[in-house]
Amino acid sequence: MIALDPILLFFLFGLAAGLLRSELRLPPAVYELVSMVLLLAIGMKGGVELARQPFLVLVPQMLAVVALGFALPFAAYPLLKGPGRLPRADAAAIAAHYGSVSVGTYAVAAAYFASREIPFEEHMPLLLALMEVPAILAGILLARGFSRDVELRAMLHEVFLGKGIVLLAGGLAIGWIAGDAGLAGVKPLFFDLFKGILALFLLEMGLITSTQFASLRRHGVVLVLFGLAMPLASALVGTAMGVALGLSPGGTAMLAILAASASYIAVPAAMRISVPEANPTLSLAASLGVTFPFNVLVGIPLYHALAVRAHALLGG
Amino acid sequence: MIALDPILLFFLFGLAAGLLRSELRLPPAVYELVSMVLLLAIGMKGGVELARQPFLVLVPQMLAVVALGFALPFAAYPLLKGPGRLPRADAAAIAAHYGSVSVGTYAVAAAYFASREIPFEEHMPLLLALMEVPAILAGILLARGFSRDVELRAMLHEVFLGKGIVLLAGGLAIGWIAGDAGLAGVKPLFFDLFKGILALFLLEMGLITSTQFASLRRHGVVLVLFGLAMPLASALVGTAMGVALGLSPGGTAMLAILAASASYIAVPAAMRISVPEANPTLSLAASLGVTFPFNVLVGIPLYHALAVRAHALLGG
Amino acid sequence: MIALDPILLFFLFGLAAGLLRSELRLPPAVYELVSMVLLLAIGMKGGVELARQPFLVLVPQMLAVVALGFALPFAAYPLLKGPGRLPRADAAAIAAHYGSVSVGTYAVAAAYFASREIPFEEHMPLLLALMEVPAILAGILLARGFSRDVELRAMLHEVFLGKGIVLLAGGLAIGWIAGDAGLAGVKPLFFDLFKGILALFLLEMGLITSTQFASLRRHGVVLVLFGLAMPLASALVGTAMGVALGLSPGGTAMLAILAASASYIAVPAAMRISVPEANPTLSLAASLGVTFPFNVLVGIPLYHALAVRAHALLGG
Amino acid sequence: MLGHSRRLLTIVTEAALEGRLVQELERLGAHGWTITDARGRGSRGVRNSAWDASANVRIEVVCEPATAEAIADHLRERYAPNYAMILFLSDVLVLRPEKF
Amino acid sequence: MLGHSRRLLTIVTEAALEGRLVQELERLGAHGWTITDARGRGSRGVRNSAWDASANVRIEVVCEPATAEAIADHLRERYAPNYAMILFLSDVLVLRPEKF
Amino acid sequence: MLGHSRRLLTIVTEAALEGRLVQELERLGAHGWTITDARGRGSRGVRNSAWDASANVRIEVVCEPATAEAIADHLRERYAPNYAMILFLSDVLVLRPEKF
Ligand SMILES: Nc1ncnc2c1ncn2[C@@H]1O[C@H](COP(=O)(O)O)[C@@H](O)[C@H]1O
Ligand SMILES: Nc1ncnc2c1ncn2[C@@H]1O[C@H](COP(=O)(O)O)[C@@H](O)[C@H]1O
Ligand SMILES: Nc1ncnc2c1ncn2[C@@H]1O[C@H](COP(=O)(O)O)[C@@H](O)[C@H]1O
Ligand code: NA
Ligand code: NA
Ligand code: NA
Repeated sequence: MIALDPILLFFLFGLAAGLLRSELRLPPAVYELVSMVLLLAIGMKGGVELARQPFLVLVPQMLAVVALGFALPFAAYPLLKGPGRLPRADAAAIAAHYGSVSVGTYAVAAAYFASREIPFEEHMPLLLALMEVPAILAGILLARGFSRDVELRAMLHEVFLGKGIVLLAGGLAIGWIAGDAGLAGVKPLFFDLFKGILALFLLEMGLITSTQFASLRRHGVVLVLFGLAMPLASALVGTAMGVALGLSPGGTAMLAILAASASYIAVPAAMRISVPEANPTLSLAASLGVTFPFNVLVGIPLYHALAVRAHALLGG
Repeated sequence: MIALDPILLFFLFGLAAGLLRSELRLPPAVYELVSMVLLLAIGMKGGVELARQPFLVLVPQMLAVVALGFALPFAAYPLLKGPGRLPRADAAAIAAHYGSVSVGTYAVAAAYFASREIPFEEHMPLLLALMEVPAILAGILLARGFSRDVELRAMLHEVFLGKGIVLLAGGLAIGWIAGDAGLAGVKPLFFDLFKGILALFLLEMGLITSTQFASLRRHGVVLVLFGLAMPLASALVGTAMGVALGLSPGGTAMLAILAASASYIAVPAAMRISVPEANPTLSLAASLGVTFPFNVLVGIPLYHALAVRAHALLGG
Repeated sequence: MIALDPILLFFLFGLAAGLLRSELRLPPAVYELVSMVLLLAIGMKGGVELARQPFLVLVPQMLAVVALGFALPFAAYPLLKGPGRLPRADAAAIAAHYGSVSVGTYAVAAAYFASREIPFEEHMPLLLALMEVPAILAGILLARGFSRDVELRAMLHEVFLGKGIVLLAGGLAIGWIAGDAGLAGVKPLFFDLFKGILALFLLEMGLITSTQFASLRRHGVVLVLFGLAMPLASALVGTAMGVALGLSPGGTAMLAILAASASYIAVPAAMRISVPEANPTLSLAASLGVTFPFNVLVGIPLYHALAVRAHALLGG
Repeated sequence: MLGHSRRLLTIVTEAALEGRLVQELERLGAHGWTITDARGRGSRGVRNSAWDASANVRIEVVCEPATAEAIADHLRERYAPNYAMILFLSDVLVLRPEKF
Repeated sequence: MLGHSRRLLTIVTEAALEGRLVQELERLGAHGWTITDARGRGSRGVRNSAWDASANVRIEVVCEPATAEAIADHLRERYAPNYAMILFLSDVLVLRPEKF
Repeated sequence: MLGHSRRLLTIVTEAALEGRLVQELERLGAHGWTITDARGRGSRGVRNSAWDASANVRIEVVCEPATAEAIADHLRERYAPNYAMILFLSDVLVLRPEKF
C-alpha cells in the first residue's frame, strides 16, 4: 500500500467536503494569494539553482522539454478524435492540457521528494516554466491548422503574460539574481510556509475536483480512460527522456511527473481565448477530475519507482 | 489585578478603533482565511492527541459534554422567558448560543494556558467540536416543540456541514491520521503563526463587538445581566463535571471555559435557518457584546482559579 | 554601483509586469492584509522601543519632526506654484504629500539597514507616525487659507482615523504595553514574515507605479523634476536635523529618509476629502511614479552615505 | 436588433440565505441567476462586516414576468417577514429570449 | 401581485467617498442602500486597483422619486465636479412600498 | 431636475473575457464602464468558484441607444455562441448627458 503524504489529506478533505456539499470554500482572494506564493516560491527555488551552474549545460534539457511539450499533444489528439469520437476543437484543447504541466502536481511531488530525501536536479522549475507554453501552440495548430489566420498578438499576450507564467518567470529571475543568500530574508514566508500554503491550495483543489465529477458522469468513460492512460504513457516517455538526458533517478522521476501532469491554469485560460468553441468542461473534467487526483495520490510514487527501475536497467 | 495577555491588546485595539468609528476593517476574505487557519489548527492539535491514546477512554468525556451542551439551553431558556420576558423564539435562540461554544474563546484560553505553561488534556478540541452541535438541537426543540414538523434535512445539513464544524472536524481527522510527525511540514503555517493569526482574528472581533454595543443600549439590561450571569453559572457546572470526569486542573478549567463560552459562528447561522423569527441581534449582542469580552478579559483566569480551588478541595 | 537589496527585485518585477500589461495583480483583500501587517509590525517594533526608554527624552525629537513635517509643504508649495505653474489646489496637495512620509519607503530602509547591520534609533516608528499628519494640515492651509471655514470635524476624523494612522498608532500602543517579551507569541507572523510580506507589498507597488507612468507622460517634466529634487532637498534638511538632535548616523539617515519620502496612503485620502478640487493624478504620479522608485532604488544608500559624511564632518 | 421584453428581479438579502434561495429559484422556474457580494443598510440595521452573520448578497434573475412574480410572491411570504430582504422588479430587453 | 412604483438611483464613485455619501443619503431621506465594490473607466481614467485611491463603489438606493431627485441633485452639485462619479435613475416596482 | 434618456447595457460573462471585452467596448464607442465580480448559473452550468476558469464578471455600460445596440449585436455574434454570457438592456435617466 502507498503511504499517503499528510499534505494529501488536505486534498481528500476538500474532496469530501465538496462531495458532501458543505459550504466550505476558499475566498477567491485567498486562492489567488496562495497560488501566487506557490508560483513565486517554486520559481525562486529554481532560480537560485540556475545561479549555481553554467547555463549552457542546461540548454539540451531545455530544448528537450520544449520539444516534449510540443509533441505530446500530437500524440494525444488522434486518440481523442479517433477512438474518443470528440469534435476537433475539443480533442485539440484536451490534448493541449496534457502537453503542458500542472504546478500543483509539481509542488506535491517536490514536497514528497523532500520528505523522503530523494535528491533531484533543483533547476526543475525552469523546465516546468518552459513546458507550460509549447503545448498551447500545439493545441492551436491542431484546432486551426496553419491556414486560418489566428489572432497571433492576442494569443501570444494571453500565453506569455498570463498570471501563472509571469509569476513563475518572475520568481526564476528573482532567485537567479538574488541567489541563495539574497533570499534569506524572504525565506520564512516563501519557503518555511511552503507546505502549509500548499495544504490550503490542495484543500481548494479538492473542492474544485469535487465539482468536476458531475461533468465526468455526464461525459462518459472516454475522459476517464484518457485521463488515466495518457499520464501513464507520458510518464514512460518522460522517464526515457530523463535517462537519455543523464538526469539523476530523482530528476528522471520529476520529468516523468511533469510529462504526466496536465495543466489547469495556463492552458484553460489560453484555450478559452484561442479555441473558444472547445467546451472547457471536458478538458477540466479530465485534467482535474481524473488526472490530478490520480497523479498526486498514485502517480508520484509510481513514476518514482519507474525511474529508479529504469536507471537500474539502463543508466547503471 | 489580572495581567492581560498581550494578545488581548489586539481585541481592545479593535474595540477602540470601532468605538471611535475609524475606517479600520478586515476584508471579508482575510477574516475567512484567518478563521479557517484557526479552526484547522485547533482541530489538528486535537487530532494529533487523539492518535496518542486509546479512543475508548474518551467515550465517557464525549458523552458527558454532549449531554452538557444539550442541557445548558434548557437551564437558560426559563430565565430568558420568565424574568427576562423575551418571546419564545428569542429565548430559545439565545439559550442555544450559550449551550454551544466559542472557538475564539477557546483559542485565547489555549494561548493563555500555553504562555503560563498550564498543562491540560490536549484532546480538548474533540470536546469543543462535539459541544458545537447539541445546543442547536436543544434550541430548535425549545422554539418548536416536538410537534411541528421541522425541516429536518435542511437543518441537519446546516448544522453538520456549516463551515465551522467541517473545518474543525477536518482538522481533527487530518491530525489523527497524520500524527505529530506527519504534520511537521505544515507546522510553520498552522502552529508557529497561530498566535499572530489569532491576534488578527481578535482585532476583527473587537471591531465586531463594538458594533454590538448599539443593540445592547437598545435592548436593555436583560441581555447584559444574562450575558454575565450565564457564563458564571455554566463555568461552575463545567468545573464540577471536569472534576467528576477526573480531568486535570487545566482540563477542568478548559471544560469550564467551554461551558461558559457562547457561540457566534455555528449557532447564529443555524438559528437563522431553523428559527428565523428569532431576532439575531439579541443573541449576538449578548454573546459578542457581553459574554465574549467578559470571558476573554476576566473569565479565563477566573475559571482557572476556580478549577484549581475545586481540585484542591475535592480532587485532592 | 549600488548593490540592489533583493527585496527590491520584487518591486522591479511588479514594474516590469505592469509595463508589459500582464494580468498580474494582487487582489484588493490581499493588498489590505499585507499593508495591515506591515503597519502593525512597524508600529509594534517602535512601541517596544518606547517601553525601553524614558519618554521625556524623546519629546524634543517628537516636536522637531512635527515641525519638519509642517514646514516642508511651505517650502514645496512656492516651487510648484511659481516655476511649476500649477494651480493653487494642486500645488498645495502635492506639497502635502511631500511633507508627510511613506511607510513603504521606511519599511524598505529598515530592511536595508537590518541586512547591513546598520544600527539606528529603534523608536523611529514613533517619529514616522507623528510625521504623517502635520503636512496634511499644512496642505489644507495652503489650499484654503485661514479664512474659509474648513469642515474641521470631518477633516480631523479623516486624518486621525484613517486606516494607516490607526494601525500605526495601535501597533505602537500594543508594543509599548506588551513590551518585547509580551510580543514573543506574535513574532513569527509580524516579525519573521516581515520581509516576505514586504516583498509582496513591493510587487504591488511596482504594478501601481507602472500605471502612474502614463500620467507622467501626460503631465510633463514639472512632476519629474520636482519628484527628484524635492526628496534630495528634504534629505539634506533631515540630515541636518538628525545631527542637531544628536541622533546616531543610522538614525540621522532614517530621518533623512523620512523627510525625503512622500506619502501615498494617508495624504491622498485626506486630500480627496479636504481639497477635492486638486487632481489626485498629479500628486500620485509624482509621489509614486518618481519619488518612491527613486528613494528605494537610489535614495536610501545615498542618504545613508550623506548621514555618515555629515557625522564625520560635524558630529565627530 | 429587436429585443424581447423580460423582467429583471433583484433581491438583496442575508448571505446566510444564499444556498437556500438558489434552490428556491431553481424550483420556481428561473433558468439562471447572478450573485454579487454586497453590504448595506435597511430596516434591519447596518449589514456591513467581514462576518457572515452580517453580510448581504445581491441576486439578479432575468425571466418571464410570470416567473418573476411567482418568485417575488413566494419570497415575500416565506422569507421577507423574518429576514433582512428587499425585492424590486424592472423591465429589460434581451436578445436571445430562449435563454430566459 | 401588484407592485408599487419607485425610483432606483445608482451611483458609481470613488471608494474614498463611501462613508461620507452614506451620511448624505441618510440626511436626505433614503431608508436604505446597497453597496458593492466595483472597478471601471470613465472621464477620470481607469479606476482599477488593489488600492483605495483607485477603487470604486457602486451604491443603489430605492426610494420615492422626489427623494431620488433630491439626492441626485445634491450629489451632482456637491461632488460630481471634483470626484469620479456617475449617477443614473430607473423605474422599479416594489412589493412592500412602506419600506422605501 | 430634468434627466436625459440613455440605455444601460448589462453583460454577465466569463472573467477570462474581461480584458478583451474592455477593448471591444472602447473600440465600439463606450465612454465608460463599471465592473463587479460575480458568480451565477446559466445554460453553461454553475460558475461559482475561487478559480478564474469558473468566475464571472458583471459589466455595465451607460450609453446612447445606438452604441448599446452596436455593442450588444457585436457581442452576441462574436462571443455569445462560445462563451457563458448574457446581455440585457434597460432605459435609464442621466443628469450629465455629455458624459455618456
Ligand atoms: N431603500 C433601499 N435601497 C437599496 N437597498 C436597500 C434599501 N433598503 C434595504 N436595502 C438593502 O436590503 C438589505 C435588507 O434590507 P432590510 O430588510 O430593510 O434590512 C439591506 O441591508 C440593504 O442592503
Ligand atoms: N458610461 C459609463 N457606463 C458605466 N459606468 C461608467 C460610465 N462612465 C463612468 N462610469 C463609472 O463611473 C466611474 C466614474 O466615472 P468618471 O467620473 O467619468 O471617471 C468610472 O470609474 C466607472 O466605474
Ligand atoms: N436568467 C438569468 N438571470 C440572471 N443571470 C443569468 C441568467 N442566466 C445566466 N445568467 C448569468 O450569466 C452567466 C452566463 O450564462 P450562460 O451563458 O447561460 O451560462 C451565468 O453564469 C449567470 O451568472
Ligand atoms: Na504533461
Ligand atoms: Na457554552
Ligand atoms: Na517627506
